[in-house]
Amino acid sequence: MNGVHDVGGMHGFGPVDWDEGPPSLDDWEAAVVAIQGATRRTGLINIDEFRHGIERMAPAHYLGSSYFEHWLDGIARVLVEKGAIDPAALDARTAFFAERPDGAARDALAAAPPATRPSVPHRGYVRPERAPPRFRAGDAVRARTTHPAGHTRLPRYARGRRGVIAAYHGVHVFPDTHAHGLGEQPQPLYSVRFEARELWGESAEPREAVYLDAWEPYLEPA
Amino acid sequence: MNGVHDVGGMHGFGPVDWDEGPPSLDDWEAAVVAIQGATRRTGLINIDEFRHGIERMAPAHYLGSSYFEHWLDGIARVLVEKGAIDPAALDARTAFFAERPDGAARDALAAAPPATRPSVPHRGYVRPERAPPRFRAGDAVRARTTHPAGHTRLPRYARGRRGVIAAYHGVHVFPDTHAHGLGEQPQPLYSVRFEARELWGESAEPREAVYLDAWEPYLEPA
Amino acid sequence: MGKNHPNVDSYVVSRVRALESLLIEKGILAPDAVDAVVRRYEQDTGPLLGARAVARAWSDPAYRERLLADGRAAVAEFGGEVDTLLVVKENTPEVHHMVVCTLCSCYPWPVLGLPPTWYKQPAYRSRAVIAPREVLREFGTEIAEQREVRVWDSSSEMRYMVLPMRPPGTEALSEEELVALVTRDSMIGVTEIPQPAAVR
Amino acid sequence: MGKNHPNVDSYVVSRVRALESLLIEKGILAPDAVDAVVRRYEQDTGPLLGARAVARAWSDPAYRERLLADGRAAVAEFGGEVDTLLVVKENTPEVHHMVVCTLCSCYPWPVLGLPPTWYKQPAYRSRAVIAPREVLREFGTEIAEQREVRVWDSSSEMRYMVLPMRPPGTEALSEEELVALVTRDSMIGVTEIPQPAAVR
Repeated sequence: MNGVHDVGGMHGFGPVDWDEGPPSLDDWEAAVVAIQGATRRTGLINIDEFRHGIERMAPAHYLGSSYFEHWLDGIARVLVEKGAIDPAALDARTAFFAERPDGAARDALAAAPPATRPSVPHRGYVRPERAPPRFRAGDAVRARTTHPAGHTRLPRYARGRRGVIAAYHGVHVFPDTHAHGLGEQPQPLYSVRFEARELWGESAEPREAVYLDAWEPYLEPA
Repeated sequence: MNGVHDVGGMHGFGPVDWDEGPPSLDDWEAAVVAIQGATRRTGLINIDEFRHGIERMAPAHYLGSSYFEHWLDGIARVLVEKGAIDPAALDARTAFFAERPDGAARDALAAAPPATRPSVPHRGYVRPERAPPRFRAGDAVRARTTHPAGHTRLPRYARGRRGVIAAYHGVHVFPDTHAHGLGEQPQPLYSVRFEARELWGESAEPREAVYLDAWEPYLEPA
Repeated sequence: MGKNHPNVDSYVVSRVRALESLLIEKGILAPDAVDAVVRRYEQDTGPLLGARAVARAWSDPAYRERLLADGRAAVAEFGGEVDTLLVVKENTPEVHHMVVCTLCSCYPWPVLGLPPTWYKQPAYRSRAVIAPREVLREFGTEIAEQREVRVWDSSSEMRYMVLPMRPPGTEALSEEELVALVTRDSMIGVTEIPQPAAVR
Repeated sequence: MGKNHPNVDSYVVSRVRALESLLIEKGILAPDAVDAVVRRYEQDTGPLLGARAVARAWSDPAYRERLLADGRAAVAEFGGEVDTLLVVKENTPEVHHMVVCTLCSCYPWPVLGLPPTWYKQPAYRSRAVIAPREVLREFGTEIAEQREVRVWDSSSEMRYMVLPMRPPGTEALSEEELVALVTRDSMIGVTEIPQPAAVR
């Protein structure tokens, strides 16, 4: 989707707010990281569903909130969509903790929690090669002009632009289907080099290239 | 600039929030409209400076605020930049009215206001043709691939895309310079037809075309 | 109020007053300018001028030609003050026109009055160019598949207005009666004008 | 706290607790999972694994080759748990590499620890691909005009890390001393590693 998350090449966000200090997690952020891990571990939400959950945040909310708020919002959206949690129960329990700012999660539990579900083994994202890849290093390609309403990992700035295959990385799970319950449909993945001049025209900086990982359906011969 | 205002072709803003009722202005909105008119009437802020003032709003603020808040924010930004108002005075007076929610503007005036400045005659945006236009109706063109950090009226969705000149509209003030104190530098203006398929690829709806008004420097022969 | 006027932060109202008073003090803003805006848009608001031009164009082929050739001059025949160039696009059984401004919210204020809130919001501005038929359906407007949709993105200082198709069964109506049929949304191009119930 | 942790709305904190308790109740979240995250990232945080790999690559040409050929396997030699594919790009006098994720904020957590806040914000994500030299200058990094800048936009499940250039004058340092020189930002590619003061 051409969402507000697709910020590559935008202006207007100001200078980088560089902070040299080591990052750390607030308690609520650590909880969000743990929740994300649990939804992945149990196979409830895959990585692409998770990302697409975030992408569908209200745009003003996305830009006005912090990174782990994105995670929270995206995870809750997908859990509700999958029927894994009841939105009314989530709201009611949010109100419960709003009354108890120092409360811990266990304070809301009526009984001892059940045994935790076993982990689903993580298979990674590389799959067997079933056919030779269409492109080889050095091939000229063009990123397709496509503006799907659903999840994609082809950023807008590259669409319709010519590049060169820099490397072939084997066959990888395809985010555009994996995010939508349409299966892994693994596709050859390439590293594609785009000259900055091709992407940004006369606005490009000198001697710059952008490398993007692109699945085969994102590309056509140029 | 590739700003958050350039929303053509984006997803994620939800359905159109159609409201059949006739629009009206709240008091503060009417004041913003009057202020905008006054800054234009007196030649303080031209239309392109005004637009670029809005485009430079913080992106989260832009998406999280209403239309006339955009105007207010953009006008105040440009007035401060031009030295027409003192930002400290604006802040102080904002505090003054925060204490007086029902106050009127005249409550802050120590003395009778001066006579209002005369209007600068409005010359419109069409200028004499000094040379024949480069393109004629029917010519195939391509919108340039350009990503200027400053003001432009060439939306991102059209950049690098092929179209056909539908009409020539004479020579018009050029926003890309006019917004930046670089003068009117009038340029031939064309109506350009882009097939939806060219803009959106396989995501296009059938039998659709977008017409864009494009100044000659936005275009190259295709 | 209603959804046109979400609860605005009191900071915004204070800041407007502050700017207003500073500009009055400097002789930039006339002290009665705000009242004049309220008068103009509270009383003269709405798409009357546009509706008059449409009804005349339906009734008078010579006027229709003038309107399509130079919208500003043709609308000025009604005595309205039109300070922008106006391009009028005529809907036909083959082509449906629709107006948007993706980069800001350019709108033909002099002929249509205050823009509706939805016209200024990103939902309309973003989707009108990529999914116009889908947007039209949200307005209850179904454009036949073989009819072309042309979307006019108002990127210059020219403004756009749609001349909608005259509904069937209105041959006997007077020009004044036709004016009453013409809606703002039909001149933006997001709706068509239905056959009036009275003549069905 | 500091600017890594803007004052978050109390609603957010309540909602996290709510989700946490619901997921514990359903057996999805282990009751001790949050503590485990805190332990891992409060204690093991930081770019140590990445820094070890860099220092080893500087010291051991065979390791350098393994690291560039298969980052995950090479880093795993240090016993770290690396659950992503890792592509390592080597800076040279001709080429400077820099990593970004424009679409979200993909980052090599297993080798660099928690991502810095700026890496996740639109200011960095938007400009790294269109104006990388300008961004680098904001980090105090000036890349010579004749040196190419390559920006790696992490759009797949492979993660990227930069192998920075070994600073001059460090020939006598032990591998452990070299590890201490390697900064997180140099492995993201927004800075280079200066010659250490002690050897100047």
